[in-house]
Amino acid sequence: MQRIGVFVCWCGSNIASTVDIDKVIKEAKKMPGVVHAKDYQYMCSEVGQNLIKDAIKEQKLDRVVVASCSPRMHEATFRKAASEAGMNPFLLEVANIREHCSWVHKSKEEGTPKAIALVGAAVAKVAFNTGLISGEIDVTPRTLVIGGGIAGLQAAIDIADAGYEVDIVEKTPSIGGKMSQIDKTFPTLDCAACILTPKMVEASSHPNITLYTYSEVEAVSGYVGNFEAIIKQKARSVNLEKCTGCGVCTEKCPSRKAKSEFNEGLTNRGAIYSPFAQAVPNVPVIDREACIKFKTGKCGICEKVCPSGAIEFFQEDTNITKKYGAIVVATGYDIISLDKFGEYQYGNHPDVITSLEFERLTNAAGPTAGKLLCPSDNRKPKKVVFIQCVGSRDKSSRGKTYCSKICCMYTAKHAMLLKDHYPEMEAYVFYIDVRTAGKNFEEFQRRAVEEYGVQYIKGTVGKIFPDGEKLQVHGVDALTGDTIEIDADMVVLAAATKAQDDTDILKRKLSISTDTNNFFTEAHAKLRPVETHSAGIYLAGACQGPKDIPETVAQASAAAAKVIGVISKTKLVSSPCVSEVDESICSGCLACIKICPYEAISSSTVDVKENGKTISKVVAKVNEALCQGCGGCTVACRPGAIDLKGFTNRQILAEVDAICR
Amino acid sequence: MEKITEKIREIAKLALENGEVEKIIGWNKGDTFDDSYPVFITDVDDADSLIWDNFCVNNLSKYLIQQLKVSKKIGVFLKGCDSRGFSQIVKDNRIDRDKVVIYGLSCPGMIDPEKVKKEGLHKRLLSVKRSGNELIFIKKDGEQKASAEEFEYDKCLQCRYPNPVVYDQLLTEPVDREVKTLERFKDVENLEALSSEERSAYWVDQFSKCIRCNACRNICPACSCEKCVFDNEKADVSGKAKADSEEQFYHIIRAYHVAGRCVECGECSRVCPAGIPLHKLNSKIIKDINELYGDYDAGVDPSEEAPIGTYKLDDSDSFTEHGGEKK
Amino acid sequence: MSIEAKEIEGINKNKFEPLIVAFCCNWCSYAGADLAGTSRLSYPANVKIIRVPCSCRVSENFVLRAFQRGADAVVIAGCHPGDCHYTSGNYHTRRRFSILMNFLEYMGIEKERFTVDWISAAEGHKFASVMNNALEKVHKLGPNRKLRDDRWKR
Amino acid sequence: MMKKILKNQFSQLFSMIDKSYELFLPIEKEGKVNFDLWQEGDKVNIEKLKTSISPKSVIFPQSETYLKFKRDGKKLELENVGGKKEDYVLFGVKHCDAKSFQILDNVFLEEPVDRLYEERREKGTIVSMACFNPEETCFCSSFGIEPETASKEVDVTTWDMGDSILWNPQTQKGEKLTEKIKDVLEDATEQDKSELNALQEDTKQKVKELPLANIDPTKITGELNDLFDSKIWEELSQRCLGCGSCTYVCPTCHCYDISDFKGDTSGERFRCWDSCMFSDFTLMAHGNIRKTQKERFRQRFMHKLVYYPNNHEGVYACVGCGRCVEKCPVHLDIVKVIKKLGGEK
Repeated sequence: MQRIGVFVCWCGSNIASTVDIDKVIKEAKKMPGVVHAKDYQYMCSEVGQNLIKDAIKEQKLDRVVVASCSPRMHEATFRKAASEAGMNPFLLEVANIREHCSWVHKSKEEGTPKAIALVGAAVAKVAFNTGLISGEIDVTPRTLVIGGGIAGLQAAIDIADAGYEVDIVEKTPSIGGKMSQIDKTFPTLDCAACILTPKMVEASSHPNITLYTYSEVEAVSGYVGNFEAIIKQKARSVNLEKCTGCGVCTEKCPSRKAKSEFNEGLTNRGAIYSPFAQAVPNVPVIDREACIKFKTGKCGICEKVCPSGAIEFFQEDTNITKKYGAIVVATGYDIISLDKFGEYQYGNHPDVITSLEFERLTNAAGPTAGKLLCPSDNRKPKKVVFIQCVGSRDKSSRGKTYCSKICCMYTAKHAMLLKDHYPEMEAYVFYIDVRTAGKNFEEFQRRAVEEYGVQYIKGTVGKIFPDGEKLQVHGVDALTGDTIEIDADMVVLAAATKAQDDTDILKRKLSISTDTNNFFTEAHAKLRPVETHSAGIYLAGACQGPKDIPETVAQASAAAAKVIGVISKTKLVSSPCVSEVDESICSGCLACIKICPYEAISSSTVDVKENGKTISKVVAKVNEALCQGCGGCTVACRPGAIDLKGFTNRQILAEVDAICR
Repeated sequence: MEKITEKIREIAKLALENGEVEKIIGWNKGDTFDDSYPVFITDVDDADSLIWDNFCVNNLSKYLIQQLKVSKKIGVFLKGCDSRGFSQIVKDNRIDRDKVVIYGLSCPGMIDPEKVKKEGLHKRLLSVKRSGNELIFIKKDGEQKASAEEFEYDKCLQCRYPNPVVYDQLLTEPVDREVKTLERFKDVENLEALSSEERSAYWVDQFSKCIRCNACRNICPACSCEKCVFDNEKADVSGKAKADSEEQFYHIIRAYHVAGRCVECGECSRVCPAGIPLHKLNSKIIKDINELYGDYDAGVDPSEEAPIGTYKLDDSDSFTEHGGEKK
Repeated sequence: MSIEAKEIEGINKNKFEPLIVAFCCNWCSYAGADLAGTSRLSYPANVKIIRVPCSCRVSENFVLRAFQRGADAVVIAGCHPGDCHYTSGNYHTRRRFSILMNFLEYMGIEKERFTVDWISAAEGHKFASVMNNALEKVHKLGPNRKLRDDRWKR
Repeated sequence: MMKKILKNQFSQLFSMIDKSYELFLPIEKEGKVNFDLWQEGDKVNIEKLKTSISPKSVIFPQSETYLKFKRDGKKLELENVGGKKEDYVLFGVKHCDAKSFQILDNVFLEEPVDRLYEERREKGTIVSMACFNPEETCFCSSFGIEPETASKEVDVTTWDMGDSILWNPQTQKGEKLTEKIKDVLEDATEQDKSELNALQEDTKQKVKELPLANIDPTKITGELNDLFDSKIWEELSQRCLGCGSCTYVCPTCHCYDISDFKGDTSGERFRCWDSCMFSDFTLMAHGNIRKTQKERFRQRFMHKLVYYPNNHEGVYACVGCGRCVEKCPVHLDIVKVIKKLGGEK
């Protein structure tokens, strides 16, 4: 028989006022296994804790129940006290008689019997508790950052500055991400390149940072502290070391059919190309789809003209396997395709463009060297119409229900820049609401209206009719109800942001979750905004939801801080409340494997004696470092071969029985 | 069926002779007309005792779990319903498909001895032959003909898979029989129509007949656990007492454990010595799964994801406003 | 049956003290219950909470056991779908107990005796109202005798 | 002196017995007939030859609580319960089942006497009913049972004559019961007796013609060890599912398990049927002494056909009722064992 001690806390009057403490003590003493019961005003206090410690020693208690506030409040406190008294901390249970009893019930008539029942349940449970020992996990002090945009760069630099190795994996040939395509940034209007390029250079030159551009994460296994990732380096066909980035090859390349991703397809690029002038690394890649050499075997001009013999057609994709202690996901966002928005004529008329294309058209390094010209005939537009919420806040299937968040501000920016460069131009903005929450944002947008005379129209555009070189924009002013017709030269669509299309694939590789809009889900919307549910994997930037640059950078640094918190430890302590398999009962049906969200269960073959013969049988095996202790597998297991330490079937059944007295 | 019997014997001999398999699992004939029982053959000479007749109702696939622990390769004869059981056992990872050679038998429907007895035809009955939809009862004192339909097991009249869904060799012409699928859930709907008091009364009566012999569990191809939770004292749910609550617990949990895995072979009801219509439990769960998560037939397509142990983000449920309605 | 009927008659409503066993997941619903406490929202003392790491830890065995031992209603509460601390646990809960709830109803246990709901850590009010509703329903139905083990004395 | 009761007076008969006894009758529910406590309005079926479960369940219930305990603080109170306090009549027992009672007596009434069983036997008045229509699965004759004659083991033996039954008390208990129901009794005539003789002759013939009539347990001879090591056990047991249907429908199986129902402050100790076919039968701290189904299977039949006869003047622990023949899910029954063990190929 156990020697259980029960300790009832008054919590001042918080508990004592609606629970008859003496009665609880009296009843507790009758409970099976209870040899000692005491009460005190504040169990969590030094004195209270000592009360428990002393009793454990003097009364030779082997199990303890503390009836007090929620275990979410002080379980840790009391378990620590217990272990200081030489008892395994997991032999202590807390009965929640404050939040779940005294605070929700008005009278002692109600509160006392319930408190007794809750104590009874805890006593019944603790009788089946066993001492548990936390495991220790080694930590690899290296971090994998997936995505080389501003979010990834910021996180990487912060971690690297703290003295830890970081690998950045970037899908495209250069780091920089969306921000590199942007011309100016709100609300200060400083040029994106001017603030981004230094960070790109810093990342590439930082002794602790390794760049894997034109690369993708192939597979990830392992768990916090001990991830193992396979990185696929796509064949660049150009030797990173030898190439000097002189750019002759890109000029001489005869193939000009491929659209420039960087310029949003407004211009073409060579088959061998470097995405943009400040690309890091400044080493071109060969787009094998477009390359004549690869398609026909002929050509090979680049190879001839390259002064440093860096062209290597023979290159193949290579896989690199490395260990990491933590992972930052910073894969950014994309914008939705507009082919379902026929009424705006995007794709039918070259002068209907997206905001990102507009960025390129106004960018000095862009196709028009910064001069705003209509793509159709390179004439200077007189009237430009901006349409916001194209697909944002749109309940229909073609759009997104959420607000893309950045459009209001960049549209204001676009309109303002336009009026700034070309005061004679007319700028109209159709909007549903203007949302300018953010430091200096409202002021910024007001300037666009008041100083620059940008005309904001609350309303929607019904249809756009191409009319010679003009675009007839038909809309409605929601305030006056008047229909509005504008003969625009250019229409700029603020297309909704969306999660990257390959989010699903990455999500499965990392076994983390996404929300209904396919953005990655944070562990807690308010209190754990940069963590995922998988320990050691963190989120930065727009891959978690639409964000502007300041927010992205902030979250990136936050993620970095979380990462440093992990990899700065030499060992991690893992919770001992994990599943364990009774191999003698396990049938090896492996139903548990399908349930486990952490891939913590695998199958293993063991030799068992059955009727004298030794036969090998398949059983489930739990990786205690991966298991997070949700217990889903225990229910999936029909014969009850898997049980969850700390919440075993017997413990819970004992609680049920005790409560049903 | 006599022809098939011949075929069965040849195949068994051949497979044993050329060492393709170590063992053959089939059926033998006993003394009484309905006594067709499972047999395990390793010796070529014994192959001639194998038979295929109207009473080969036993599903032989579950024996593979034990037998394959000692044998490397086994040949087995499977009917349509048996083959679904087989696939489920494979899906449950209890046996290795590659260690089994399946000889498929399309099933015209098995004959229910109880129905024969009800008609009093069992007296002095020697054997029952079948030609098409006609049964010939051969008795000590002459023959008697009758329509097969009247004597087939109810479960066979409901059968939707008379032909094996998996096999290495099919020994018969596939049979096609029109199936009254409309009536598939008739029993369930009748019960659903009752008030909860009536339903409760019905099941209390049924379960109180239970003698806890475990025949339903041990015959069930979905009950393939090495050690059942009710034999696992550590699980703390077993109780052998003849008490209503114990029987209810046993049958509810058993039905729930085979949820999404029951292959509708109806053996549980057939073997119950107390005559509890256990299939009505499984049918209900199958009906609900189909309605909530889309039609699913266990043991038909092994690649198909089982409805329990998986989920969809937009699953409907039974407890919220929109509950029950399919999305 | 008849005995059952008599017992129910015998109990006069205000004497009937229902017992409700509530399984709450540690991360959302149990915290929700804590919040209900901190916000001093009252719900009846008939509700007794058992803490589980995740609603997917609740086995059908626990539910039946509660009814066997005299619970008049059982509540399972977990994080809202999509918010599971363990990413997918409550999706399994949703399927498992959709099936079990219908099945128990088929066994003749009134649907009202078995509640599954999603209560976040921020929904103290919802927690209280869910529990109050559960109790209200049970009061309408009277004590549960189905699945009850006569040998168990409450 | 042989009496007779007209069937149209059965209801009076039953309510008459019911006045001074508990009355157990073969009652039909959902097409299954089983012995149960009779209540007005129950559908009594005395034609049915084999009840699904044998009447053993009346004298040896499947589950019986015999000890109750209550804990108050650290005090423990114990109370003996179970057994049988009321007189009862068990009506319509076929001769095979009647014989099975004797076989159980040999086990439970020998020292140490089983209190619970003894009480039930003492309180019970057994009324048998001869059978004139043996079924294809019957082989009681193999154990010297004559289904048509007067069963020796019972208090009253009766015969179903169609619209009446003949009633013949054989013991004091029987006379006592007969006294209580004399109002519905009349004396059997000579004609009744000759009709009875005719039926009996006819039945003898039927029994000879039964498919299993030639089953002969006495062919099981030879050294106990040889029988124990016989290869038939391996061969037969392979297809045994390890369920308990045979043992639970069997009128002579009598193994039971003892366990506690643990309440919180109160609980009870009960015994309930157990089956030597179950993997957890005789499970002990060190494991199970009969690890394989082969060993369990062998145990059951060695017990019925070898051990029991060795201990009880050659009486077999089988009465040839054939329930196992009907109920075994895989047709693995004692008949096949008797043949094989008896040396039949």
